[in-house]
Amino acid sequence: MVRLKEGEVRIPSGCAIAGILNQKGTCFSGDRIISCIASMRQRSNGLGGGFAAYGIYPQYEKQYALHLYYDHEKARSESETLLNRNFKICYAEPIPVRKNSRVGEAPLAWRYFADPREERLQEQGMDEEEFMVGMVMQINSGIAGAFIASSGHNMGAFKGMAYPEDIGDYFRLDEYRAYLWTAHGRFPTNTPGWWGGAHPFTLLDWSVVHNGEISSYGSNRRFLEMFGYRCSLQTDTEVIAYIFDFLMRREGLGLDDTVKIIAATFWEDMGDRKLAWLRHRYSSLLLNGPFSIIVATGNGMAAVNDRIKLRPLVAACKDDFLYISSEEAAIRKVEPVLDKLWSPSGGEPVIGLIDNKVGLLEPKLNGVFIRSA
Amino acid sequence: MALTMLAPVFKVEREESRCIKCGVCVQQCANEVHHLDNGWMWTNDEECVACQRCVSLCPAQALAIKEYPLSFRVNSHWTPATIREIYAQADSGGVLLAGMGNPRSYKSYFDHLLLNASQVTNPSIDPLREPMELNTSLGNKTGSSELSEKPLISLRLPIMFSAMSFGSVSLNVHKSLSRAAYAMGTLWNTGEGGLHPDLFSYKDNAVVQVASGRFGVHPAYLENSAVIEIKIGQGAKPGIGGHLPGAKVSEEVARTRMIPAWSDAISPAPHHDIYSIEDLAQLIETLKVATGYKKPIAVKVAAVHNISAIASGVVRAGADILAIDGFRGATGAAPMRIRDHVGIPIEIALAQVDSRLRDEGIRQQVSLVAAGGIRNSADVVKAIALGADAVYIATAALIALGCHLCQMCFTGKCNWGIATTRPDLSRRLNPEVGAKRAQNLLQAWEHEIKEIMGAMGINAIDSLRGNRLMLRGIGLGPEELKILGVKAAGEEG
Amino acid sequence: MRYLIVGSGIAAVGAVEGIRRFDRRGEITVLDGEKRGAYTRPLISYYLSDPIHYADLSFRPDSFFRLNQVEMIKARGIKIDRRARILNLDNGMQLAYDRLLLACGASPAQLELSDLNQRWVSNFYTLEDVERLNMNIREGQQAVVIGSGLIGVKAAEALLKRGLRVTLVEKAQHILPQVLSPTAAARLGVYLEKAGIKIIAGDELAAVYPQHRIQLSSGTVLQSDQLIMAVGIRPNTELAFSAGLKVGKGIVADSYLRTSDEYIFAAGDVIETPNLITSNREIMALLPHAHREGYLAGANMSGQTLFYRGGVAMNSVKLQGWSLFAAGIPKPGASIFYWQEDDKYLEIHHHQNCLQKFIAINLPEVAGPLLSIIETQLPIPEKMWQEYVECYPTIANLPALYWQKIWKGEKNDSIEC
Amino acid sequence: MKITAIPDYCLGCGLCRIYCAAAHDGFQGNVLRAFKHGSPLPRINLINWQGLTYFNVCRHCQDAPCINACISGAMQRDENGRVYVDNSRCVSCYTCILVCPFGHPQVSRERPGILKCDLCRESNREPACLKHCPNEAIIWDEESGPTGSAKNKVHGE
Repeated sequence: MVRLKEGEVRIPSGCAIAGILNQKGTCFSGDRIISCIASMRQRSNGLGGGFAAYGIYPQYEKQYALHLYYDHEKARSESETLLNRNFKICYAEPIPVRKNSRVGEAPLAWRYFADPREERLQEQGMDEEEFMVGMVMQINSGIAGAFIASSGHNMGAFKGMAYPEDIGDYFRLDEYRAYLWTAHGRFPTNTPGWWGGAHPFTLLDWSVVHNGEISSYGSNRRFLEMFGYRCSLQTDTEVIAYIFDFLMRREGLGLDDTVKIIAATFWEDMGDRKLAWLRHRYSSLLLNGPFSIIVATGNGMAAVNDRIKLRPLVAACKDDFLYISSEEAAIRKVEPVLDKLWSPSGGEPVIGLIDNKVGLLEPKLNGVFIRSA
Repeated sequence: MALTMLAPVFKVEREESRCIKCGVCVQQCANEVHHLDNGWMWTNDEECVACQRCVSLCPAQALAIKEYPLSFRVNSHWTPATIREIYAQADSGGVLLAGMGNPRSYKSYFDHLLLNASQVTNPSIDPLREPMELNTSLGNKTGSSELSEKPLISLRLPIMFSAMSFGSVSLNVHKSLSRAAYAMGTLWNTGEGGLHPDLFSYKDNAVVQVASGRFGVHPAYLENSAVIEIKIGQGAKPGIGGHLPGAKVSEEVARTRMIPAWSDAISPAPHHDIYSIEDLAQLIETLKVATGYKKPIAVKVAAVHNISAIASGVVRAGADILAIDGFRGATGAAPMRIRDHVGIPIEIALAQVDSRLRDEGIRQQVSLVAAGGIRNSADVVKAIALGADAVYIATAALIALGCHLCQMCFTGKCNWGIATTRPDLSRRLNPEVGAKRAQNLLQAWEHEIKEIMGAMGINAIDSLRGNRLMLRGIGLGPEELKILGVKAAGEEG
Repeated sequence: MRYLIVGSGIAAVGAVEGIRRFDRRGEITVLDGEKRGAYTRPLISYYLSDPIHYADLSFRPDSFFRLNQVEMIKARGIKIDRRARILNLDNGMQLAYDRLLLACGASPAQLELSDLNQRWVSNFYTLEDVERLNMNIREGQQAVVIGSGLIGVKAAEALLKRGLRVTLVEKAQHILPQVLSPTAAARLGVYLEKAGIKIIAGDELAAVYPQHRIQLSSGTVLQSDQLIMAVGIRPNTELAFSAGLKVGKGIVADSYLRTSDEYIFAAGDVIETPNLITSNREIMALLPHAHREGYLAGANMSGQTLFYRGGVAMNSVKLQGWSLFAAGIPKPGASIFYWQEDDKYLEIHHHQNCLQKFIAINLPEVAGPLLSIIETQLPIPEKMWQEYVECYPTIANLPALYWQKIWKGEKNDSIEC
Repeated sequence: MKITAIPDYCLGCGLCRIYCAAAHDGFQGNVLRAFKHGSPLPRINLINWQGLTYFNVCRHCQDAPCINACISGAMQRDENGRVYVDNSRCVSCYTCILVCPFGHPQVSRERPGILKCDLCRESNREPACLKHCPNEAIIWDEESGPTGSAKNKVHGE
């Protein structure tokens, strides 16, 4: 049987998602998120699991932390040549793993802490981030057998083809401490034999875990392609990550506006001229179909449902912690007693920010639909 | 004149045992096919165009129209139609005229595209329970904020009535379509025949055309509109001008067009102030200045071989809306050879143009309107998935009003009161009825589109636009699939 | 408000409708002097021709007076006390009224001849007349009808139908002198003679002898088993006259149908009706007028001020299968247009831009519009009538000015009917 | 209660007359049966005037002269305001024909009595003319409420 890779075919999937944030920025071990996502085992089928962790590399805070997967050594040498040409690599190592019998054939996983070479930036006339996006696109679609799992600062994505708790064990996440964790358990309807396809999807500091299927994928993708994004993975989640990057970084929109684009207000409820304008202008970025997503970046996370809430999403607070999950039970598993628990409406975002930390998650909110603690 | 060799094309069959000699057929046939002489009914089959008016109105169901049983020896190269055309030209020495759209059996790409639906992994949506948005906005969407927003037109559904000039069609057609457009929150199009003052009240739903003849163009015309459309060409006759015979230029038509009554109204083939793309840019800018940058400017072109390059040029010339009319687009009158042999299908042109504009990164500057042979809501959905923002319908709208596609619009003797300005005939289209029927058609299509979208799990038409993953080709070759940008049926992804 | 109506004929019915249109509560009392209750007089000839078929002679359903809350009293009025506003009845009762309507109708006119008081001589005016005739006539008898007004010709027709041999005697030079022109009468005369009615015009009854013999002025002596007197009518003005109200040929009522007493109104055959065309006041004993007068009088009694312009003479009668329609009065100096085809005939009198009179035989469809043109005195150029009779005079071909009035009127609703 | 036709949209096709004729006299709307086995008469006249066709039909007048002039009480108004003729009472005096300013009532060809529009009250359905007008030119006239009698305006008031 020919095992198709993610990207060679589009795979619909159901999923579990979870996120835990300490709003004071205090770091905590990955145990909790593993326990949380593991409790939703029935929502996955062992064909994908992953985590994003923010705050895990304080010693390389200024560098881009690149997580790369290689199918083979050739891919590594090709990629490293390219990296060396474009980056000053401060440190590189294989990502430490723990043997786990329930994790199948794993790719080589490496991590690099790197700064883009100034001369390359000048050559290409790009800012750092644009350059980074270009690099990611280049490696992911240009080098066979290589894949960038994450590329942000002080963060990393750990994902693979197994139940999420096994992935967590494999990557020894109990040994990492982060102030923000997101996790994903996947139920794809096919058997993609490739780790790159698992969630979270990341770009720069963005990571996205996603439960759902985006029927508007074709429209979203063709719109993004006009702006240089190449959706090599053919997965909805990739598109969501790019949409956040496009709207918030490139177009400079706030989170509220971004949410109002991907989960737009219905025309019949549209009172606000600005919202209408956003819809007119970015109508192709409406995410249509069932989804619940958690988008994380260095200074917090935001969760949002599709506008008619076709997928589950619950949120809860306890002290400084914000929990988001597909199921209430998963939150109760790690925090039985909660200050507050609620189920956000369709299109109504839950946003958790880290106090006094500047980052891309800049809500510019009027406070009406923010419902985090 | 010597003997004509043209035999009748149709034969009127009257079932004598049913005919009650009421004379309705006699009274209704503008072609004077039926006659009642002293209780004897007879027909002049030569004049019959198979418009079916008599059949529809006969209270005794006594009439049937059949093909005239004239058998030439079978010859698949020299078909009966070919032979007849030669007879006709040998009789008249003239160009063959034809009405409505290309009737030939070219491949219809719409019929080779299949739509997708949701199963299990994502839920289909029930349009009766959940909101289902067909709202569509047309115009340049590159404004940097709501304050710098370029003029946009919002439609309730992505279907508009295409250009048909007053003169080529009756005022009652315009009244019907304008009222239906108003009721359905969409646009209708004046065509190049000017805007009758009675219809100024429908200005918010009117697309007014500026065409090569400049008929009826004056400040109030431009002002009383939602969109101004520069017509470069139309699908039925790319590269050809228009000719409204003097007989159709009634006083009312003349006043509206600002030309002398009963004189021929000739639209030149080109605009004589547009000999190149930069001239178009000037005209676009002129119209924008004239209307205070408050209205989107549309440009309508026929789908020809290098349509994508033309489209790119038109967008860069400042058009906010680009309407592309495929080779099945209809007309009141066109030389038959042009109608049947010039241009390319709208599906191909649309796919090509959408891809090209995206490649060039200028797709956001313009809204694409597909026209020419859209027959039903599935065609609409397919056109939008191929990349259109909206579609224009005209033939379908006329059929809704009663057109039976006899294709004899240019005679001015339309028995259904559509393609005529004769008061006794145009009276046959009661705008109350026409508006209701046209509105019903749009409503029906709206429901169907919602059903289709719901099945796809999509609740806003925005998410269908250019979403070619929702299409699969069937019976198409690799080259055609590539041009259309769709995968073959059975192909995953 | 107490309304008292003397008479129970068409005018009374109209009056009840007129009152009730505006006053749902007032007390209405109707004096019914007929022994048999209210009935419609024009039907008596039909009754005679076919007593079984035409047994029902009522004008409105039996429930009409009850539903309109009308008190019916079988009595005649004999004296009005105008000061006290009291009407004395022949049964000794006294009725007080606030508004009194005199709708006492008319009686047959009598010739100044002796010996009229014979069993075989009868009037043709009331149901009693006809019932008596019904018992006396035998098939094959000879009947002579004196007077060829509408009553006379309908009586002649009915008798013919019953199998009598009928002679119609008319004083004027042709039959139906009030209705037809000599030309039209001649056509009709020929037809009636063919049907079996002998016509003697320009002659009148001079003497009546016993043994069923009569003599005419010309000296002709006729055998007559039944002699029917139909020489016109005379309004029943006695009650009004004795009360001191102004009376001419009939009771004089103003344009609001009010008599010289402000509390007393009059309507129907008993009054002088203004002729719309000539403005002369004349006795116009016509059912449509009686109803209209009654209706307007009733409305005005209830406090309205509806103006009555009057009417024109008009007749419609079906005689032996021919339908005759005529209206208006001939004027000297009028241009007359004729049209005829088979048994159809049309005659139009035009004078001073207006239609004055028309006669239509077997041409029913144009009758209504032509009457309406006369009544409204719609100015129509003579030329149009010329054209009208030159082409086939159908309803569709009527002068455009008429249709213009009709269609324009319809738009602003000024002419409903 | 009356029907009228908008002259601007009346085609003059005459279908109203055909369906009217077939709707009465027991043909129950069956055109073929009516015209093949009978000689039905319509109660509608179409008048051509200045290039337009006018639909001449009973107005069911508020103060109907035909009812008031009927000598036998055959002409009546029903509870819905429809003026109809009870031909069993009609004596064919044709006074109604004479007093109708629109020339509406017609002589019945088949039997004694007259023909007039009764808004298809017998069938208790929508008037056949209105139902079958191919251009919906025939409509209920909503505006003609009880505005009184024009005869009043013509002859009185």
